Amino acid sequence: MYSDKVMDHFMNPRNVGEIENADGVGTVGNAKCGDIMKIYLKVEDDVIKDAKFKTFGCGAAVASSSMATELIIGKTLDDAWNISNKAVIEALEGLPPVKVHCSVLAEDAIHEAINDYRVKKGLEPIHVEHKDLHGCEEE
Amino acid sequence: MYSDKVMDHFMNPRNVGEIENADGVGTVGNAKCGDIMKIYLKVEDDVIKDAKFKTFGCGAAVASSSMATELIIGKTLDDAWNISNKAVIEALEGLPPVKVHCSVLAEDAIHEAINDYRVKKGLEPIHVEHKDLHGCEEE
Amino acid sequence: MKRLVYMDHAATTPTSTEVLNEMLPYFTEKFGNPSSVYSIGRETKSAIEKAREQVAKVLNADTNEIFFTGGGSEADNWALKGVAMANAGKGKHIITTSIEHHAILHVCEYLEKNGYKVTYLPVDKDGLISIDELKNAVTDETILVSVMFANNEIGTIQNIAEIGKLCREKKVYFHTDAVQAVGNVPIDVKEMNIDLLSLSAHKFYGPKGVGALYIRKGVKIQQLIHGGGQEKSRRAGTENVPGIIGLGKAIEIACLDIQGHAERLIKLRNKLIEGLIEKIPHTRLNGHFEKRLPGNVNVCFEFIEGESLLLLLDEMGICASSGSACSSGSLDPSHVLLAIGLSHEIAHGSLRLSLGEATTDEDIDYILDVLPKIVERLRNMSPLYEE
Amino acid sequence: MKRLVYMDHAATTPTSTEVLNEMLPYFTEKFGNPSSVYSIGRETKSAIEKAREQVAKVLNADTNEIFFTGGGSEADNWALKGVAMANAGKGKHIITTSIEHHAILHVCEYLEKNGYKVTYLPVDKDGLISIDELKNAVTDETILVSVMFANNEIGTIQNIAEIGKLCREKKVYFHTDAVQAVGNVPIDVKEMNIDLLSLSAHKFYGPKGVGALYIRKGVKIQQLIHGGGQEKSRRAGTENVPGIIGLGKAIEIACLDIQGHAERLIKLRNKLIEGLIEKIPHTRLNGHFEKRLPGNVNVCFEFIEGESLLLLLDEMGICASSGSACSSGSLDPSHVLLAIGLSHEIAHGSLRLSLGEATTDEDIDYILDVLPKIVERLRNMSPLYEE
Ligand SMILES: Cc1ncc(COP(=O)(O)O)c(C=O)c1O
Ligand SMILES: Cc1ncc(COP(=O)(O)O)c(C=O)c1O
Ligand code: FES
Ligand code: FES
Repeated sequence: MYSDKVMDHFMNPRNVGEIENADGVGTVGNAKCGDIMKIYLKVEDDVIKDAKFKTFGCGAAVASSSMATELIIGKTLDDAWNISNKAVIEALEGLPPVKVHCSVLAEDAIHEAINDYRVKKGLEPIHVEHKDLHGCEEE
Repeated sequence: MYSDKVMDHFMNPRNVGEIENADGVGTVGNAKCGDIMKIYLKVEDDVIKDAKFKTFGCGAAVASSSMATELIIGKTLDDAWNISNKAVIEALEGLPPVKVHCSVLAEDAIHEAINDYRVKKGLEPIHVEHKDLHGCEEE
Repeated sequence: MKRLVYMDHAATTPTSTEVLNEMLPYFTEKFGNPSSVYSIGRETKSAIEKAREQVAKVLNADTNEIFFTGGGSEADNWALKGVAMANAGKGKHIITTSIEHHAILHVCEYLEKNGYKVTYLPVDKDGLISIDELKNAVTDETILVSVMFANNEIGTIQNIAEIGKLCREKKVYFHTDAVQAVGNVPIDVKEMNIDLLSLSAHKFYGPKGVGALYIRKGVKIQQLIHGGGQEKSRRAGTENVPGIIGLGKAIEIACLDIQGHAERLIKLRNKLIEGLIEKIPHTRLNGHFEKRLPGNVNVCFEFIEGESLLLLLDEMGICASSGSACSSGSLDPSHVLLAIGLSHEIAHGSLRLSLGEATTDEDIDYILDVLPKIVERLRNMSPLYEE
Repeated sequence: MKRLVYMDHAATTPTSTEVLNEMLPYFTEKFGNPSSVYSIGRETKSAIEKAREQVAKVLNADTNEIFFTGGGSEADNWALKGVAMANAGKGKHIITTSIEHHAILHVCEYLEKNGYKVTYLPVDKDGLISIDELKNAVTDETILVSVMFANNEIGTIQNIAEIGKLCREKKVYFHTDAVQAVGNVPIDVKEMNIDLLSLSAHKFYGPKGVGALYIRKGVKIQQLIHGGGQEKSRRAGTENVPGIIGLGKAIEIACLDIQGHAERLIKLRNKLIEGLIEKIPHTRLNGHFEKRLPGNVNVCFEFIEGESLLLLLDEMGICASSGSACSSGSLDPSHVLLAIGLSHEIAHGSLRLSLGEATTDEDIDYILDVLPKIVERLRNMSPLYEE
């Protein structure tokens, strides 16, 4: 079902954990729906120096978090913002159709984390249209 | 499906054929329904000296004709009249339920042949209620 | 051992060793439920998808248009009831033929009891429907035309491409019961404008109890078996994994060289037909002479009855079938034989010999030797026959 | 080779070698169509009848009350739709439970769309329905009660005899989906007053794609699959001969020593349950502790999600299943877990380990060694878990 890349990132996830005193934290998803993703950022000079994640969710959600943190580390905030779920899927060498929403979760978590950083810095959060993940109502 | 006895009487039917100048002939069944049985009798002193048959029909019909002729040869007409399809079935060591009507055909053919004999002799035919074989309309 | 000449390939075929070998691992080792996440489940899942590709390829369909069922009858039931129920809003009229298999006819009767109107097209003496009659039968209420690809008794092959074209023009769905055709006649659902097609594995050297329904993308159809999410939530039930693998392999083999297979059988078939007609007086061939399944021989011998014939043939090791149905409690002989205009009397003396992979030239010689004697023997016993 | 510990016997079981060997001749040699007159057809016919006896014996039914189908789902569909349609004259109300398999629930939804009223009885925290609630639910319109014998997810076994008795008193038909129960719990349809019962071979070491419906004599039911005269004209389609033979043999073996089988599994099961609860904090057992399938373990581990758990278990060679269904596109976790009162969050962390013939004491030790580490690892990755 999953590509080798997905399985690799699921079995050996990169950047699991928390960052103490993170500069930005984004949490998306909902335990009720079976998925919560939390991304922590360490930012220096508008560049993401480090990122970590914690995820409650399926294999694809874990792999997407792992890959997403890999992709954004070292990137400017602007570049990181533009990393879409498509990029995550590509880097993972594909996801089954029913698993696409797991990668969307990763994109959303990055956006949340960056906006959290912006708000902490006194900047306006960038407006995002949340993609309707799967009709799972937030409580 | 058939007992060994039925198969024996089907494979090696006794008394197949016609009797020239038979004393009594009975024909029952209907080609449209897939079954016709014709029984020929040779009668002396109210005793059946010989019987032969011709049958167009299934294996059970052939075996029933064969067995029925066996059973009536040597019997008085009265005794032969009372040979029921049950007796034929018993002598054949059983027939499948859907094949019971084939033995009824044999009983009927005997009755027809005996009545034909009676009429030729100027006697009243014995009234018989024909069992409704299988709802197959006579033409 | 008694010689065995199996001449009833239209009733069922043995599962070929090659097919069985393909199936075997899926009973005991690769037994995982295809819906499962773990590897032995994923393995059976992809094996099923491979079988789906094998079927799709042969029919020129897309893989997501193939749905596995528990046999040909289920596929037929699903096609007719499913389309009828899902399209009742558009109309409640269905057109079929008078020579369909009971898996179609009895469903039509069921639908008639439930408010649908069914037109049963007649056939000519060769078993063919008339395209004009079909055209005239279509009304605004018509939602489905179901015409069998090839008849199981008399072997007649309909002009499917023409029927498909007409249905597409008239915008009514076209289903064909191709249970007898698959593996014997080339089929192209796109070119022939077929919307739904039923098939059954045991007719082409696959296992019994598994079939498939082709449903063209976009066709509105209800489920027949509700439940789990198998077959894209359109046919519930844990997949018959070995059966499906067997179906896939069998259809692949059957269609590798369909032309060569047909040519070989047609030669044997024609020898048999000609031999029988020559050797046995009062014999007639049923079905179309050319538009005919390669392995089908169906003849009537006057003055004798089918079951007796079958029993004597069985004694000689020849397995065959008959359209005489007195034995089954129903007294009418085959509806197909009556539909082509035979009288009851004659229809009772019908014999179907259906050839297949195993049939050899010697088998044909053997039958041509044995059968005339058997017919003669029964005729001598028949009150209808006068020499 | 990687160690393989198959703990998903509730999803499907391998076909046992003994069963497969019984089936094999019916693919290639004894392949005759059971409807045929000749000997190789009669031979398969009597083999089917023998299988029917094997099933009847185990259920304490009569042979003419057993009908073979293409699986458990078909049997469930047939029972519900067949009884609903045939008895609509009497009423259009059906009673079932909220924890049935989808092969029942989705049929009920279908029937609701077609004018029937369905009552879904709730269950208590252990998964049991209340007899009083059932009694109150029965109205003059009620024609059928369908309550599963044992639940496939949490293993809870209902008080079937009590339900049967009530239904008989109230004169409504009682159907039970016994797909999980057969081979694990003794069943007596007469004593338990069961009118209809579904079963499926692949759950008791028989082949996939074949099942049976027990229909008590006199029960009014319509056909689901129309067509040929097979199964006494009640279920059309060429019989899946090897499958039916396999079903018969498998049910015979499974019920030879059902007591011994159950005792062995219960011991292993309880060791596993106790070990997991002891070793893994925040673990709860789902389902009734005693009225439970011998091989069923169903637990929830808080803070983690099922699919991840299954993937890591698979990496360790352990095959299991989960009631978390996010992966399948539907986002609600198992309706059964919700029905026993679990919150969505907790239900997503459910794990079903189902033991069977092959399960050994070492397997249990292995799981008790491996599983705590896996749960720990996922919890460490979970944003919900605070040590
Ligand atoms: C309780 C229950 N009912 C019905 C079914 C359906 O059986 P099958 O998958 O054989 O159609 C299953 C198993 O899948 C089951 O566990
Ligand atoms: C033309 C035709 N349709 C349908 C069927 C039914 O297929 P099955 O017996 O596999 O259900 C058959 C064979 O029995 C057939 O010959
Ligand atoms: S004559 Fe009709 S079945 Fe025997
Ligand atoms: S988090 Fe829902 S399926 Fe991946």
